[in-house]
Amino acid sequence: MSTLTKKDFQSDQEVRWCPGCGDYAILSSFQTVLADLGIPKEKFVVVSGIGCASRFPYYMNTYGFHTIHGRAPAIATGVKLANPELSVWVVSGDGDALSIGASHLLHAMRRNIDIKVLMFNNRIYGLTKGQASPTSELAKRTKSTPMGSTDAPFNPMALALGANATFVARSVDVIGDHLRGVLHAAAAHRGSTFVEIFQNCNIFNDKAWVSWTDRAVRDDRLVDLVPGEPVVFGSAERRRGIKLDGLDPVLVEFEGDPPADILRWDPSRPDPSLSFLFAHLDQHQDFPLPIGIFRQMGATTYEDRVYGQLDIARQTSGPGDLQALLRSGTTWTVE
Amino acid sequence: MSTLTKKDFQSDQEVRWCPGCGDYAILSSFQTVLADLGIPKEKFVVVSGIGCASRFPYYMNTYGFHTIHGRAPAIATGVKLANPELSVWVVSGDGDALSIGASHLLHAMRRNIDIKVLMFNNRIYGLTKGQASPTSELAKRTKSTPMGSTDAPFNPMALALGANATFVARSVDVIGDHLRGVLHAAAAHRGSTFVEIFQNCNIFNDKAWVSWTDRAVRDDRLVDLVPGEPVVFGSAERRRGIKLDGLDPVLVEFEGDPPADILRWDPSRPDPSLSFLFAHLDQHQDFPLPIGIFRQMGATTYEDRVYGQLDIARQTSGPGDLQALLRSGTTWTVE
Amino acid sequence: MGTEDTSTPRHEHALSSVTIRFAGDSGDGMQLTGSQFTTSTALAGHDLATLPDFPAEIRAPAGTLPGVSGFQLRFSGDEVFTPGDDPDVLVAMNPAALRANIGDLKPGGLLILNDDSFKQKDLDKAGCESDPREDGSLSAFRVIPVELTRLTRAAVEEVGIDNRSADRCKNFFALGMVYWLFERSMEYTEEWLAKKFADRPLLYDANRRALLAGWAYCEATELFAERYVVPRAKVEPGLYRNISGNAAISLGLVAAAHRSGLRLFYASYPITPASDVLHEVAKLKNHGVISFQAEDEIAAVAAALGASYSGALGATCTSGPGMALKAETMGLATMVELPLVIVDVQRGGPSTGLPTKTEQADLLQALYGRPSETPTPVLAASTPADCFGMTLETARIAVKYMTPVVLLSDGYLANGAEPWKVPEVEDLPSFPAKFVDEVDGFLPYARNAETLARGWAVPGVAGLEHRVGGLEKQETTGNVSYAPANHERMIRLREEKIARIADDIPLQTVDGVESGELLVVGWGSTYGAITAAVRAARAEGRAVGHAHVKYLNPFPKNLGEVLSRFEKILVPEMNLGQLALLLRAKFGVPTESLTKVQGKPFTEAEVSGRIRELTTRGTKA
Amino acid sequence: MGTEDTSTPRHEHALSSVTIRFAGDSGDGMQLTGSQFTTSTALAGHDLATLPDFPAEIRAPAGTLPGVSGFQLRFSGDEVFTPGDDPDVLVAMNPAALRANIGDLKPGGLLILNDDSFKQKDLDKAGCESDPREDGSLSAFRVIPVELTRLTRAAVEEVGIDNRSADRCKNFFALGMVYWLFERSMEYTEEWLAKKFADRPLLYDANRRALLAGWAYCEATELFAERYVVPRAKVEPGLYRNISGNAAISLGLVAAAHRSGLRLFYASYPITPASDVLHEVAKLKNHGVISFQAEDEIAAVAAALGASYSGALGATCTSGPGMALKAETMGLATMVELPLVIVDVQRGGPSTGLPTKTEQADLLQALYGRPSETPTPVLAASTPADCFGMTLETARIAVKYMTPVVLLSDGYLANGAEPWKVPEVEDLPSFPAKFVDEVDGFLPYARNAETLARGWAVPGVAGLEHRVGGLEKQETTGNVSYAPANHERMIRLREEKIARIADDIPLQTVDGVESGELLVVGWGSTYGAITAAVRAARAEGRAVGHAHVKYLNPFPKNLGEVLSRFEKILVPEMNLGQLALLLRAKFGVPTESLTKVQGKPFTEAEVSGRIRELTTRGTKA
Ligand SMILES: Cc1ncc(C[n+]2csc(CCOP(=O)(O)OP(=O)(O)O)c2C)c(N)n1
Ligand SMILES: Cc1ncc(C[n+]2csc(CCOP(=O)(O)OP(=O)(O)O)c2C)c(N)n1
Ligand code: SF4
Ligand code: SF4
Ligand SMILES: [Mg+2]
Ligand SMILES: [Mg+2]
Repeated sequence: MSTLTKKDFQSDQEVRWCPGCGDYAILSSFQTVLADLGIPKEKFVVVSGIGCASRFPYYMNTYGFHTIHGRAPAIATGVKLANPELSVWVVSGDGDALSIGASHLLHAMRRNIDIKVLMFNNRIYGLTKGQASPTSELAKRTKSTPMGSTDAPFNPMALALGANATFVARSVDVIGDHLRGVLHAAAAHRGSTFVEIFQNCNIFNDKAWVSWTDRAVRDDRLVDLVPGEPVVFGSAERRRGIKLDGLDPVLVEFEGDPPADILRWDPSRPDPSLSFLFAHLDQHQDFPLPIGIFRQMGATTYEDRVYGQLDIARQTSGPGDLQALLRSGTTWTVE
Repeated sequence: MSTLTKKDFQSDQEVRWCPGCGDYAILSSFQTVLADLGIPKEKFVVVSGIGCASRFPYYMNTYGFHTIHGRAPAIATGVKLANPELSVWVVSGDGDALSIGASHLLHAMRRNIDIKVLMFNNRIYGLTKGQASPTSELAKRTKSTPMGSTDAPFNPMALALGANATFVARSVDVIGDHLRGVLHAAAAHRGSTFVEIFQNCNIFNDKAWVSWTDRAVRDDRLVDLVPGEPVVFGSAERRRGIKLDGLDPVLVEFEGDPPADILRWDPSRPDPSLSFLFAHLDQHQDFPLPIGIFRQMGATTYEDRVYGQLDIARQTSGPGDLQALLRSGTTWTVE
Repeated sequence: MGTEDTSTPRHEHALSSVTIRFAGDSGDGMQLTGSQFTTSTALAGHDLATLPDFPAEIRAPAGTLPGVSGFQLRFSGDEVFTPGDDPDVLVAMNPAALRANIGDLKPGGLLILNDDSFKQKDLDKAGCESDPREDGSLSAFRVIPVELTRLTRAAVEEVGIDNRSADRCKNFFALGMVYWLFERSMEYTEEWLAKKFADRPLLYDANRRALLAGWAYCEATELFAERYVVPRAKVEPGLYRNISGNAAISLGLVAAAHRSGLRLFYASYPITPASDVLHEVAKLKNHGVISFQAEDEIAAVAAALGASYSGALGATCTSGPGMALKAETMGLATMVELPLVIVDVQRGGPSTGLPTKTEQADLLQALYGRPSETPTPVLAASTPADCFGMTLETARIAVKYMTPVVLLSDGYLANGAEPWKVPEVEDLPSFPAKFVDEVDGFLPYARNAETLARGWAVPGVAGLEHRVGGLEKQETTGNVSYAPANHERMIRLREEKIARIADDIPLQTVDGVESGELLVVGWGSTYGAITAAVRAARAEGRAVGHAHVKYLNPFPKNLGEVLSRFEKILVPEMNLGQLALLLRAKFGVPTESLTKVQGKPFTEAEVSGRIRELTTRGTKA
Repeated sequence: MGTEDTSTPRHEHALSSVTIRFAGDSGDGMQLTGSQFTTSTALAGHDLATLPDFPAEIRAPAGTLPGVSGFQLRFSGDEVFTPGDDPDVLVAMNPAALRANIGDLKPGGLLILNDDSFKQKDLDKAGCESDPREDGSLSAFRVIPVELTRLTRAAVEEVGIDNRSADRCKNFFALGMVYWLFERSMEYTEEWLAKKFADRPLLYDANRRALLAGWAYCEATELFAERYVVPRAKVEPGLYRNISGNAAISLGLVAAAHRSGLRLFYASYPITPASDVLHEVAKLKNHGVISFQAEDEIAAVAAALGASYSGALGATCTSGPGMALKAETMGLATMVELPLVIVDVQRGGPSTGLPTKTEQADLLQALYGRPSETPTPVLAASTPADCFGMTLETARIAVKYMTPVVLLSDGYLANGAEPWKVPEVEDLPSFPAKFVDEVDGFLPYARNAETLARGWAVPGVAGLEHRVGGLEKQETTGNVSYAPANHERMIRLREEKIARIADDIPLQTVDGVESGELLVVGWGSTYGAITAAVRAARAEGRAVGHAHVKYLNPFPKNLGEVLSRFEKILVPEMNLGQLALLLRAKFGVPTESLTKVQGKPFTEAEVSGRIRELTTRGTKA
């Protein structure tokens, strides 16, 4: 199985996103990572909702289920529970995951079922040609908001943390190394996994992320949260780290090795508050936007609890005997 | 209008909760508070979903709309948007608000529409006679979970904060003074308002909260978050306060006036992280469960933004002229 | 025929059938009393049918009309088809219970009253203007006032519990009286009490004493002039138990899993009157059953479909409002062609309606409540026990034809119970699921030539990786296709697949005459009332038949022919005429509707009355 | 009659009607080209109908079949009912466009090709095995190959833009050619370019040059042997504009707000092909319109209902999958009796189906897709412009009868356009909403004796405080009631309220003969094809009538009588026979169905063919 390559994960269907769409890069990184995992191809199931992002399963040469708008986390829950051996991935858009599907997503997260939700966030409804999504900025003009959006957007990281997801991370379509790293970590996690991926929709919301992700600014405007590493960023000329003063983040410039008071990133705390704080980091003036692993906490999975009960039931009551079940309760015999 | 009394808010319908149900106390406190607000009775609308809690509107002599399961926040959004003069309250249960209705609740919160959601949390489905709810504890045995619940519960405060609700608070059915105080603050807030009220269902989940709320333990096991006040609790014999060491809460015992390093509660920070941290306070060993006002932050409301656009549109394009509208676009005349 | 022989004077011993109703406050334990009496009656060898009637409120104020809870039971030495129209015996624990139920008691019927509960405040709570015991309003009945409260307290005095606990035993005192009246053995109830109160010996003692005291009181006081003797039913030999519709569905689902070799994945969101299915299934984890309480009905059906995709038997159960929410996912199931069992336990609507009451008004929703052409088999159970077999049948069709299938039950079947001859497992239908295992030439939408079902290829098998989804599928390959001709072909293929199921279900049978003046066509829980009414009409020599349609889509192949053999067609339904609409549309036959939408089942008399209007009395057939 | 007179040789000038189709890659701007030609044609005084045909993908790979985008237009001096079956003229920008459309071009039809796009790689992308220009497959047509790319580049050379931008102008070159061919004025397009590219003068210049060059090229080269002259239509005098179905719905909603004196509260969740209604309404905030993009379809209809409760005109619009999600809330609206407008722009299903294609298969869902008895008026628009009036009518019924009302449109109407005589506001129906203002004796469920509508009491009025909800209501008081008889009464009252609307809608009219051999019964967007076919059949002397049913529930009072006047009934539908089912069920008449479920509208020929099979040719009536 270690012989799988990216190519093995490419289906025979022509990929039909707009030329230049960020989805291509994500697909490519995803295929690369899957080939690396040492998991047989037939164990993967990719479940999606509806949207441009959700066409994803058609292009993966794995088992795939393109379902209906917003319901992928619920369907994936059934897929996983019925066969916990499978590696179940959900691919969703910002509208699919956070608008019509918000409830299913958050319930999957709180249960800590091991499904890995990748949300491609282009801050727009792509497939329906350009309406505001729940991550569109306030005052954004779209087809449905010609005078600017009046809806304050969700913070996807904060939302997932509020639901107690045990793995929460963020990456970027065009930063391939980083994305593959995050996907690897997501694959390794056991439990509810939410990954937001900044994705460019060059047709309806072009350059939504460039002010953070463009090569020219990236080093200064993004900070990568790496478990066990100090929280540092900045171009080689101007290295900075982040420490905390109470709940207030403080920037520290440094040269050479990062000073000791810089926060060493620990996403594994049972209390998600530190992660939550970093989900709001960019609310603080001059602070970069974090990407990387916000939270990564071990906990019993939902499916383990569910199957654990099946085992106990079998141990205490014996394997289900249908005839005995039918005859259970008060019975009488007519001769 | 200042002459309204609690009695004015009592409808002629017989109240039909089980004798001893915590809903009675909440109804009574709510009626008292409404009479105090100086708002004419006819301006109140109480919208509810389905559940025991949701029978609430029938007992209020205001406008009332008992809707369908989980949809009250969405319906209330329409009620409020169509007439922002109204004081719109949503009464919901833990199942209604956080299970089937989670998405609508969270979207109302993120938009910052001024509807006030009161969620009566009895950690059970009351009306359907005793199934697990999304706030039921792990391993809880209910009708639907005879071997114990396998679902990790939501933390309602964390969830609301994750959605950026601008007013988030918690109170208890049987602590009338406190509840009325919180309801007053909720009424005064402009924007999305979420109040969790611990409520006892003496039939299907009796004493769910007593280990925190019982008179005998209350002082030691609850801490009231009061804006501008130090975070202190404990019986007269053993007064304690909470300070922060980084993100770790620390207990400080004291006599007399609280020492200066005890946290002075500020729920008004735009960054909700401090509130979020307190939403997880009881995860830390030996810490009390917070009630009171977790968050109270001023921000432009959704309805103000929506009506603001109507005004601007009218200013820039003139009041809508139907005949002109029908004739707009490219036209030609046939003679 | 289960009705009392009207020529026999009412005070005599021998009755062919008795209907008894227990009525009291929700706190009085009437459902328990009723179910105890039911089991004891079944154990005594009678056929029976029951009808519980809960208040809609969780706990309405004690002593008021909305708080009244009732349980009706009919038993007989003959076959029993309904829980009876009007009771012969009414036990009323308080004035509210009396007021709510007295209108139904048969003239000359026996009325047992708790004499201690007629204080002025009790009468006020019940909204009685005068004391019914004194105002002459009960003169048509044989009234037996019993100081239930005082006598029960006396009976349990020695146990040393407080009055409140003592008063909670008075239903067992009343039950003891009724056991005496019908010469029932109390053994079962004694055993039940022993088990129930195993760790609360005081309560066991008190309740048992109350029970025995009730019996002894009758024995000692000659309160009743006589006891009633109802002959044992002549039923097929075998092992029997009582079963409610909801319990039967739960067993049916687990049985379907055993008989198909699949894991049952049951996903549901609680809703009255379907919740008990979840409660029952959740207890059966040793059968490898996964029961998943979803966050809502959409997630429930979605998870069930996901589980079917993974190779389990996905099933969900709900009531009308929940059905509405499942529509979109059912459409997806139609498109991806995976098995899915959807049970709708219908209740009074529209909207929240009368949530604890029964109705049959979701038939058209089950058939047409989805966008576009989404052909879906629809089945309906006729009696509580029939829910078992029909659930199995629902699952069989779902698995064999790779399709969602709807089973309709209703609140009446859900909570009603009847004796059920426990089947032998080997006699149950067997439909082992076959997963695709042939990698060579695998095509996701290749079909079985006979059933038109596509193959079920389950994740985990190397070489069968494929994609399904809600976009139109290319025939055979299952790839996405927007081609117009392919769409038309697929639309017709899906339609044809469901239509062909008609070849695989029983022909429509007719009870009564095979042709003649009137065919009464029913479906679902009207079975009992129609059967009783049609048999009565036959006894009067009327040329009446009864076709009870258990397969609503597709209809049995011969249904059109059956309809054509009768001059008139009467369709009794607890809706405004939904099956009638379908019969006219599909068979072009005129129909008469008998509709009742009151949250209550038809009485036999209502059906009989209409049959009499539409037929002539002839010679006994 | 809009068809070309077939006795006239094809190369002649005078045509009564022309159908032209522009086809190219999605990136080629065919929709724009089509709509420019449409407006210029309308301005030239022709009647017309259009049919855009988008690819399902956002951007399929350039040059491939799935990427082909088309726009068809028919115009005539007579009334135009359909955008034409087979085009007389086809403009094909690349081999894929040619391949996808050539099958439809009429024999002898004119084919304009971009000769520069037939390189080997273009042929490969389109999957052509040989070059169609050379393999003889185009021999039946008059092929006009034009080096569009080269000529366009040359035309815009002076502007000094890069080749890529130059190539983007080639649709305007082609448009210029077509304008020459039909002697259209280019004035409108020139003005449009000026406006569109006001701040991009280079692009304005380039596109305008391409346009004029296309014209000049034809003028200079004698490429075409002749030009086509189609007479102006003899249409009613007045002010006209083109309007698509979705735009008409938007205007209808805003007009309804004006004519009822209510604020329009429009809540919606984007879905193809309904989203444009949201886009249009959102632009009209100066009319006091609130447009709310909800988190899903459930929230959309829920917010709309909440707004109606507050005294606004609550409206929502969606397509099939979204309709499914609105069912439960529509049931609540029925119970609380508040006005609610629900528009379903139907698309190809089931499930995600063919989301950009048209279909008419949600009729039964609209009628029955809710639990229990939930009678709901259902209306359907027949043409793009008709969407305006029918939207107004939907709102009128909703407000007057305090009920949810469904309006059915479809993808064909949504995107198709036709000239519309702009109405005078004072001629529009006026239905000022009346809120309850009388506090004395106010009862929330007291009814208007004639309409049976309850009063609309809106929050904010002192003394009218009251509660509504989804539980069954007591008659008049609106209090919660579980009483069986009350439930039955309310069920029948709600039914009767909707049934009475039949007294308040137009009688069914018949086009063609008033009685005779065949009645073609249609609904919705089949209007054009049926009208054209029936008129053709009348011209052949066949005794055919056409009843187009715009009110599907309740039906017009005389519909049964109309049906009875004909020997046969033919029901063409883009589904498997849903209206036919209703007609059989409600009127007991046999029906013939003509069904087509291909995501495409009927052609006139398909309907004509079936009419011919079912009728005899007689004397011209
Ligand atoms: C029930 C339902 N409602 C609406 C739609 C229409 N719809 C399809 S995709 C989509 C949103 C797409 O946005 P997003 O999830 O952000 O994905 P993207 O296309 O941007 O990748 C919508 C509204 C649908 N298919 N089904
Ligand atoms: C669509 C739908 N699904 C399910 C139900 C059944 N139902 C009614 S209330 C309820 C949950 C009640 O729990 P909660 O919201 O906690 O309120 P409580 O009764 O505890 O106050 C459920 C599942 C319903 N009425 N409608
Ligand atoms: S519309 Fe946007 S998101 Fe969709 S495929 Fe095109 S570029 Fe990508
Ligand atoms: S069931 Fe519980 S929540 Fe409901 S009314 Fe009774 S005590 Fe209150
Ligand atoms: Mg998106
Ligand atoms: Mg609850």
